[in-house]
Amino acid sequence: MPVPITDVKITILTFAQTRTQLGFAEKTIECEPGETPREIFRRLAPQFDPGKIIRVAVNREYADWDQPIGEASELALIPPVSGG
Amino acid sequence: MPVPITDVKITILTFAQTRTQLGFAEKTIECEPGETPREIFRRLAPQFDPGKIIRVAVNREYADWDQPIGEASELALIPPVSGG
Amino acid sequence: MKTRIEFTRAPIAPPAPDFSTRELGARLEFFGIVRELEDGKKIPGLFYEAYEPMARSQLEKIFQELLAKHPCQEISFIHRLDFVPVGEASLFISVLSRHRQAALALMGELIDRLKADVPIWKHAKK
Amino acid sequence: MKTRIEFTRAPIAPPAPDFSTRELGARLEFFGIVRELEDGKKIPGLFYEAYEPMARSQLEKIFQELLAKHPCQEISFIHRLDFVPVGEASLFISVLSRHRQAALALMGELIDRLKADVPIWKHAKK
Repeated sequence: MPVPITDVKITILTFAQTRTQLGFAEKTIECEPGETPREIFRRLAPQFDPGKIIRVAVNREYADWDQPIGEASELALIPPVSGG
Repeated sequence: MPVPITDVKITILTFAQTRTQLGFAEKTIECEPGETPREIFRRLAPQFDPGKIIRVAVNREYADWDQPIGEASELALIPPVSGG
Repeated sequence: MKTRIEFTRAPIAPPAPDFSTRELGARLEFFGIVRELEDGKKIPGLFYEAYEPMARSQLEKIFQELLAKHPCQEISFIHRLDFVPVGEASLFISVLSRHRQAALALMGELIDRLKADVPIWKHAKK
Repeated sequence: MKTRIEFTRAPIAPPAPDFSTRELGARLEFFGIVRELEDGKKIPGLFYEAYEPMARSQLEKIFQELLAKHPCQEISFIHRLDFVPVGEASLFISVLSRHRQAALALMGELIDRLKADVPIWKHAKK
């Protein structure tokens, strides 16, 4: 008997120009563990294209746009950094 | 008619271990412009051998042991430096 | 090995160095200062924001990588956030080590890594 | 381009940085600290002596050579002489520049040149 897929609550964070592009700083949504960051953002903001410049962090680590998020609880858009 | 060779007064300075080796910190002596630092020190301290380690400074610039001193007024022994 | 990471909204006050091991021969400090011209325009200052928990974990990871290559005894890292006026420090890093070469090498690579991978951003406008 | 050379018999007091051009993005400071062990033996401190006029002219020459390779706006150099206790600075160098790379490169080469060519000596005993 297949185990039912349980949705996970995930917090989405945006920074710098991605905050303006997406129109929010933080949002909590439900996702499936099999979803990838790319799929989640496509669903959340169909007009948004990370291109090759914007990275994604899953649980505060740089991650692959096309790797399922699993049990992650935090997803963040990381536009090119400019600290220092 | 040859110009007579006038002796020049030159101050000799020693530092670090060369001060112990030569037994003085500063001494003013008379030299001929044609003398080289090597000849001056051979005359002043026959037992002293600069070897390849001790450099000589003429008028506060590193100089050649075998270059005549000319009108220089200061001659210094520069053992390996260790500032910092 | 001691490391310290601080994000502050106040002017940066460099910590007093700790030479208690008495075996540290070199202390290197870097201040990143806000310049008056940004992309050719005069500005009063810059705004900085950070994804702070990730910035901390990235920095810790970078510190460990760099310390394995360049033996140093202490790294202090302070980044100011929000508005930083022109002429004031947005960044302070100090490195203590036995020998200067390790401190200089670590400092250079740390700033390069900061500017490539640590989620901190500057803006001319809030 | 501003350069400053100081020899002092008192504890080193780093000069306040001058950012009046408002175009200097990087300030790098190096402190050389007297370590407790010299050639494996515990010491209370080190004695430093310098051939001061030659050290100054050598340093000026080295500064000009290095500034031609690594554009920086200011170098301050302070060396302490006579007795320097363990844990205190015998050397302070600060470099101000537009960009960090020039300051880091200049600092590294300056200390190398200091240790090779500038007539300053340390001794365990007076």
